[in-house]
Order: sequence, then C-alpha cells, then structure tokens
Amino acid sequence: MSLQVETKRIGQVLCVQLIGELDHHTAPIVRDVIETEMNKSATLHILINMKRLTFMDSSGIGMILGRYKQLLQKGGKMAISDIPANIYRVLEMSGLFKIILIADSEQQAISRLEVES
Amino acid sequence: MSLQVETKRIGQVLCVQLIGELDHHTAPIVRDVIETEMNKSATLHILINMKRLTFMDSSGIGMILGRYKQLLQKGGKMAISDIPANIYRVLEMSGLFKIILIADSEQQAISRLEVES
Amino acid sequence: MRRKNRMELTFLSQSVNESFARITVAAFISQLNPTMDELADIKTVISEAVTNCIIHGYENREDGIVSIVAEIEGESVMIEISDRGRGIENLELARQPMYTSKPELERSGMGFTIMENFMDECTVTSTPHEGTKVVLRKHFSLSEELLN
Amino acid sequence: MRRKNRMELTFLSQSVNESFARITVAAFISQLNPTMDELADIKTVISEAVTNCIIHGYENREDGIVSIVAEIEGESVMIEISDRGRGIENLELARQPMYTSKPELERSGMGFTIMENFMDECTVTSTPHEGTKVVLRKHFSLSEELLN
Ligand SMILES: Nc1ncnc2c1ncn2[C@@H]1O[C@H](COP(=O)(O)OP(=O)(O)O)[C@@H](O)[C@H]1O
Ligand SMILES: Nc1ncnc2c1ncn2[C@@H]1O[C@H](COP(=O)(O)OP(=O)(O)O)[C@@H](O)[C@H]1O
Repeated sequence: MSLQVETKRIGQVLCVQLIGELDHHTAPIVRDVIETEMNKSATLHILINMKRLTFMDSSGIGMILGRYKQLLQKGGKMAISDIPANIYRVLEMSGLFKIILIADSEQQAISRLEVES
Repeated sequence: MSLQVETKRIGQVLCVQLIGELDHHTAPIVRDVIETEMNKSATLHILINMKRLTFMDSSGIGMILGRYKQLLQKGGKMAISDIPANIYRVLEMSGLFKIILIADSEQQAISRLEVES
Repeated sequence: MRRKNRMELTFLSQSVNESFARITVAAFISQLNPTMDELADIKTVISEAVTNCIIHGYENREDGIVSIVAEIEGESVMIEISDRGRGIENLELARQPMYTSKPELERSGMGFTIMENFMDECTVTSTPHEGTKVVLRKHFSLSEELLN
Repeated sequence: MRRKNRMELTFLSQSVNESFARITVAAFISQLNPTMDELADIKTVISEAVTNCIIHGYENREDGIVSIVAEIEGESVMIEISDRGRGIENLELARQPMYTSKPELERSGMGFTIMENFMDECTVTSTPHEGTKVVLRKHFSLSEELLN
C-alpha cells in the first residue's frame, strides 16, 4: 500500500503518523484508522504528524476536515505537525490553517493541544 | 541529465564512475568522456565503477564492448567493479564476464589490473 | 532548436491509477529539469484532475476511460486530462472554491482552485452526459545547462 | 475478485522517452507489489523493446509513434510494445543472441535475449514496412497481504 498509518497515544492526544502518499485512494485508510482509535476510548485531541508524508492533494484536505468536524462535536481539537513544503502549499490554499493548530514538531503540538484544552 | 560520469586516474588506470541510468540515451555520454580521456594520455586500462549505477540495459553492454575493443588494440585491459544485483543479471547474460575483469571494489580492481599487466 | 515532445496515456477509472497517473506525468515533465517544488505541484494538479474524472465523471465506476495528453514545446508544457463521463452542468459553480457536489464523500471542493493556483492556465470544457476536459499549461524556466 | 487494470501509452520515438517509458510501466506494475528485482527486470525489458522501436523501427527518426499497452489480470501482466516502423525481415535471425543489424551503433544484439530471459513469454510479430509488435507476459506471486 502506498500509505502507512501509525498511531500512538500521549495523554489525551491521539498521534497519527502518515507515511507515504495521501490521496483519494488512500484517504479511507486514514479515516478508518482514526475512527477505530476514537471509538476505542474517549480521545479528546488528534495530532497528524506529516513528517514522512510525501504527497497530499485535496482529498487529504477533505479527510482532515471530516475528522475536524467529528472532533468539534466532542469538544476536541486538531493539530498538524512537521508539514513538508509541498504539502504546506496545498494546506495553505485550503484555509485549513485558520481552524487547525499548526506546529513545527510533535512535541510542540502536544503541549499546545494540552495547554489550550 | 539522468547520467553523470566522473573520472580520475590512478597509476595506469582510468577510473570511470557512473552515476544514474545507462541506456541508449545516455551511453554516448560515457563513450565521449572515455574517448576524450583516452586521447589525453596513453591510458592502459579502464575501470568502470558501477556502485551508483541504478539502471543498465543492453545499450550499456554495447558501449562497454565498444570500449573493450578499443582497449584491446592498445594492449589495455578492462575491469568493472561494485556491480549492483539488477545490473549483474544483465551483464551475466551477455557473456561479458568471460572477457572482462570483475571486482568487488575499485581498489581490488586496480590492484588486479596492475598485477596482470 | 525548440524541443518538442508528446505523449498520450489512457487508463481505467480506478483509484489505484491516481498515483500511477501523477508519476507518469512527472516522469514525462522531468526532461524539462523542473525544481522539486514544480514537480510536486504538477503531481498535485494531475491528482486533482484524475480524481475528478474517477469520482465525478464516472461516479466511481471502475470501467471508465481517463485520458491524459501531455505536450512539451520549448519550455512550456500543456496537459489535457479528460473523461467521457457525466459532465458538468454549471461550470461557474463547479469552479468556486469550496464547492463540491459530493460533500458526503468528504470532498473539499478545492480541486479546481488548486489547479488554477498551481498552473499558469486552467481551462475547463464540459458537456453534460458527454464528458469533461481540463487543459492545464505551465511555463518552466530551463536551467542554463539544458538550453545548450 | 480478480483484479483487472489496463493502460495505453503512446509517445514520440525520442531517446529521452526511453527512461520515461520504463518508469511509467514500472509505476503501473507496482500495484502488483513486485520485488525490487522483478521491478528492475521489467524496466530492463521495456527499455530494450522501446529502444528497438526507436533505433531499428524508426531508424532514429524522432517523429515515429511508439505504443505500449499493459494489462493486469489477477497476478499476471501482459505488456505489448509496438511501432509502425520498418519491420523485421528475418525474425529468427533477429532473435539470435548477439545478432544485430546495427553494429556501427555499438548495439550488442542482446535485446531479445534479455526480453526472453527476464519474462515468462516473449512473442514477436513483424511485417516489413508496417511495423513490429513485441508481446511480453509475466506472472507475479502476490504477497499475502495484497490478496485480501
Ligand atoms: N471530471 C468531472 N466530471 C464531472 N463533474 C466534475 C468533474 N470535475 C469536477 N466536477 C464537478 O466540479 C465540482 C468541483 O470540483 P473540485 O473543485 O475538484 O472539488 P471536489 O472534487 O472536491 O468536489 C465537483 O464537486 C463536481 O461536481
Ligand atoms: N522494433 C524493431 N523494428 C525493426 N527491427 C528490429 C526491431 N527490434 C529488433 N529489430 C531487429 O532485431 C535485431 C536484434 O535486436 P536486439 O536483440 O534487440 O539487438 P540490438 O538492438 O542490440 O540490435 C536488431 O538489430 C534489428 O535488426
């Protein structure tokens, strides 16, 4: 598969590491993993680590927005960290930066998610 | 360009390092570099280092055979070192191993070229 | 001499072919010696256009045909992506940022906006029940060494 | 369900397209999850067949059209490479290891031998003055995870 998803929990944050390419073909994989994890226990926040994401198009934006809306209902927040330059351009255009927390590193994202909650 | 050629001289050996992909499109680059170097001074032997060659097809075989024939006339020998597995299969099929010296490393190739000359 | 090159690609409307399509176009464009950023942008727009053919044009049927034509002339590239699917009724509406006809599929409605922003030119023509064609153009500034 | 997929590619007979062709076919085949060795072998045979169309079929004219069709069915792949060039008079002679009609171009005559050895099947049909078609087949053993 051209996308791998790795998850771990740190406090109240579900950390999702994406490895590979996120498009219409692979977006359902991420959605399913996150929904499964969120059903397991009351996750408050989600952090998507994009350090090893090599490609993302607007299908990624749609998937992120979908998770964001689900989180909002439960009072949770969303963050994205380690955004590669090419993906930054796509995210910027979508206006996602206005509603989602952006961080340079996973650690920074987690502490900001926890402080603000 | 999808192929880079680096050359250096060690004693009587012209060492040619190939970086990238060797096919019908790029073979003339190697031929030209080697011929220019051979015209500069009396090279006796040629070593082709394939460590960073990622692709080679039968156009590479033709180019190597062409250089081999030129060397033979001048009494020189030819060696190839650091052959990647995929290229090994192509070279093996061509029967080139019967006439050209094969070595694991550049150093091994050079000492064998010099001993045998 | 002005360099000219051309390729045509067709494939079935299967989502597994989205990455195939962007790799292929990127490989074709690479003879223009694009920067990493330019190559990433090209991959993104191809992915947008091809995904649209599959999701919207053929509504996820897997037996539709997606076509890509790419032409290099000098330092410019023209890429045409087309399907023979359902077509677009209202082109102006479709091109609005954030507009999508398939919010239930978690579409963001940003496809055309990305194509317009990442390319120099983006022309869309469509006929309902016949299909849709997107023509993208971009100019690359060749590095000196390649101009010889 | 048996997986089925298909693509068609055409491009001009320019040597810069040799690497483009092998990257494209390799990208298409990658959905079968081939090993690195299998992928390398596929790239080599595509390079051999496409180079032959350019050098022999079109005798280095740059405006000929090279076609590739690739079909995946289950775990098998069929790849057809064809040109509408000069064709081959004597097919048996052409397929002999080390035979080349263009020794002055430093050809090794190993193209067909490599195609035959790296693939399960290699069929060549040719009509003088009309063109040449090479059909290659290979079976891949899918890894378990992909069979689901
Ligand atoms: N190839 C196509 N065939 C039919 N309709 C299309 C096609 N491409 C785009 N559309 C229409 O244009 C709308 C906007 O497209 P786009 O900006 O890419 O956003 P999205 O794909 O996220 O919906 C789509 O929702 C669809 O209604
Ligand atoms: N597409 C083609 N069109 C015309 N002749 C061809 C074609 N492919 C191969 N041939 C003929 O078959 C011969 C053997 O081909 P091959 O084994 O690939 O070796 P090489 O390309 O090194 O000559 C060629 O020299 C040529 O005469």
